[in-house]
Amino acid sequence: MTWTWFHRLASPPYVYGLAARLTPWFAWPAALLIVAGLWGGLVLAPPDYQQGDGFRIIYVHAPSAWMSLMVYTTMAVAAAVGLIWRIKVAHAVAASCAPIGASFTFAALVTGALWGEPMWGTYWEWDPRLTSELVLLFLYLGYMGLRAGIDDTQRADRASALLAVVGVVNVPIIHYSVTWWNSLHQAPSVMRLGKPTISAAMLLPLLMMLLGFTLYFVAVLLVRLRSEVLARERTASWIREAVSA
Amino acid sequence: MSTSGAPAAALTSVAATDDGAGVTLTASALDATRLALLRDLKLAFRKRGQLVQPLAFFALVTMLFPLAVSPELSRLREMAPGVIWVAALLASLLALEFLFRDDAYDGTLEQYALSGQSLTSLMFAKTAAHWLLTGLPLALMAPLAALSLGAPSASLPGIVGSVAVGSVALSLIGSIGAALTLGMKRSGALLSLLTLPLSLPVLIFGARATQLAISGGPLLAPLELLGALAVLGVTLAPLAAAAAVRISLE
Amino acid sequence: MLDERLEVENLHLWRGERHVLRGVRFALGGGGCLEVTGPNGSGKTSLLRTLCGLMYPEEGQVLWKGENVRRDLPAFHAALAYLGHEPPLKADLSARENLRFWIGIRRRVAAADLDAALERVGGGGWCDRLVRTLSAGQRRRVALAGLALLVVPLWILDEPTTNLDTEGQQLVESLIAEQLARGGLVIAAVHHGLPATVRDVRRLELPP
Amino acid sequence: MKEFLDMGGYAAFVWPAYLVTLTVVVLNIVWARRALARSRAEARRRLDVRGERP
Repeated sequence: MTWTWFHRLASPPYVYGLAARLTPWFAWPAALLIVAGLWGGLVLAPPDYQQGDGFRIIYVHAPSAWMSLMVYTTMAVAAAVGLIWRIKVAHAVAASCAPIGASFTFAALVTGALWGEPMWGTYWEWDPRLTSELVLLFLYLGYMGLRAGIDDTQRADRASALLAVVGVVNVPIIHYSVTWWNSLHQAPSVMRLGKPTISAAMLLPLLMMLLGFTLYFVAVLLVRLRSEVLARERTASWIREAVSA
Repeated sequence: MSTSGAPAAALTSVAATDDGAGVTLTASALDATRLALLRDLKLAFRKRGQLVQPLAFFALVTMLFPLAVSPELSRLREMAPGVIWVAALLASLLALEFLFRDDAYDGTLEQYALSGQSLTSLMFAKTAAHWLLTGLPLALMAPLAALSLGAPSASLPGIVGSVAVGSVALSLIGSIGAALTLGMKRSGALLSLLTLPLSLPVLIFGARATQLAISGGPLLAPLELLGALAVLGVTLAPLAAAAAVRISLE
Repeated sequence: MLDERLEVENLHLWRGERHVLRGVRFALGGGGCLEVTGPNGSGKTSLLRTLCGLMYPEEGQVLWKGENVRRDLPAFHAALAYLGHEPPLKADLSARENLRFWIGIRRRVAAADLDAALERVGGGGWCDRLVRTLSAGQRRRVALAGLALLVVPLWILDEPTTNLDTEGQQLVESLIAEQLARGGLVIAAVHHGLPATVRDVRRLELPP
Repeated sequence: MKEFLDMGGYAAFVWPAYLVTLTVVVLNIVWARRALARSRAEARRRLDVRGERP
């Protein structure tokens, strides 16, 4: 009995319908939270005592960076589930994650650079976090490249899932090695800022943005998931209803 | 018992029991791994041309730097670790494309997957062959490159050691990428996109060890980290490569 | 317990948008031979590869001795010899070296047995030449020698007579006949049907 | 308002950062919807080919 929800979640028609029904429940709260977070972050929050108004980049940079990691983790977990139990829906989730994650990793890199110029005096700093983020972008690109290179969906699913799992094992090692490397080559000229003291008026919009982006991710994922599920399904019985609607 | 029971039993007994010499007929996993390794080595020596290519590539790349930057030994010495490691990484990558290609074409991989032996240990054998044929020669060649870049002769043992250990990890990581890109027509660029980000830790620790070797510092810490990566690779990479090969055969 | 038996239940396989296998079912006991026929693209090779456990069917299962082969693939593979379209040979090794490695990975084989097998397929004269210098028919014969050396209960053969002359085809017949007489099983995909001398052949015709 | 747009002198960095992120946010929505429309058209085409839709 405990496994019925699991089996239902593995059934494409059920997931297709469920995804369609759930999307607005994530999309609208996400929109509200993001708008409120923007208002709070851009207007209500006071300027940082060190970084002035420049710190406001955090309200887009931190959520993007959070997305890049969270989406990769989601992708790897879904990929592992698909690989182990041969569940098509799980592969569909993993495949849906990649373009979202890649685009937000890109956003995190660009916003990080735009933040770096006024704060460090350079757009690009070989800082462990930015470097890891760059590697993460390559991991996403590799995943998408591998998928694109294999014609057969089933084989593409399994090969890319294996890559995602190998990648997720490596991410901590890469991050550790980059941090280790960075500690050897501390550039003295760059101005290092202490952690800004964050007041509630600063923190609350940030939390709203983080939650808003997460809900937004789920909403976009659900839309993508429907298209990926459709692409993997060949038995016509339920598709006829799905596409005629 | 069905009518065919007797002959069937006879057949099974042939496969399962000892022959006259008192040895089992089935090959042990160790035998299988050894033979797979020997086969790859023998094949590589039949095609010596391919064997030399990564080494020539390595020598060529290290030669480009003095020409592109400056012939000043003091500047080259500073760059030497990076040059040696980037060149070794690319040379190892170059040889990876051929790691499984022929085996996939002629059906050897299929026979490996259907041999009843552990595909993981057969993949280990293939990776070991790759290392013996590229990683080890690269490590032995690294002193030449290092000397030409102004490294002191006292640093050579450290350089050989770091390249030898690091290239083990490179071969293992590469075997996963090579297995994943099996069956693609133009896999070279994708193979580097998959393999290079994962090789980053090896590059970092390896270059650091080489740097310490040149400057005469204690290089045990980065060497140990390289060793840890190699050990982790030995335990996990053949498993992943075997899974990738199975997927490519589906 | 020792009764070798292959049962196939309701196999459905999809490749992309193509429904390749549509409910294939059969059972084959010791000493049984099944020939799989059908036009090009009807899924003969896919069926054989699915039986081997290389491809995963969407539905249905393959049972060996009453157990799903997926439960213990290595044990099933140890009982199985599969010959695909192309003989699994390395062009840069001699016929003898090829056999030594290919068969040696699976079982210990004495040099005398190797010689006997090569002699049997008519390779006495050319077995030390590199495979790249051999003709397609000779390569096929090397693969047959390997098949004979494996001594396993289940043979799965994809077009075993391709490229063979009349004498070579007779060789395939006698090898299959011996395997059946030993109580082994043979499943062969064939274009023109197995020669009439192989008796007791059951036929599975795949629709186009 | 002008003061707000000026962002304490950081306008050249703050606004592009917001612009890039919001572009990514919007593009993801557009891409996802387009992918779904494409998959539905593809599914319809498949049904037509098999003659399962009148």
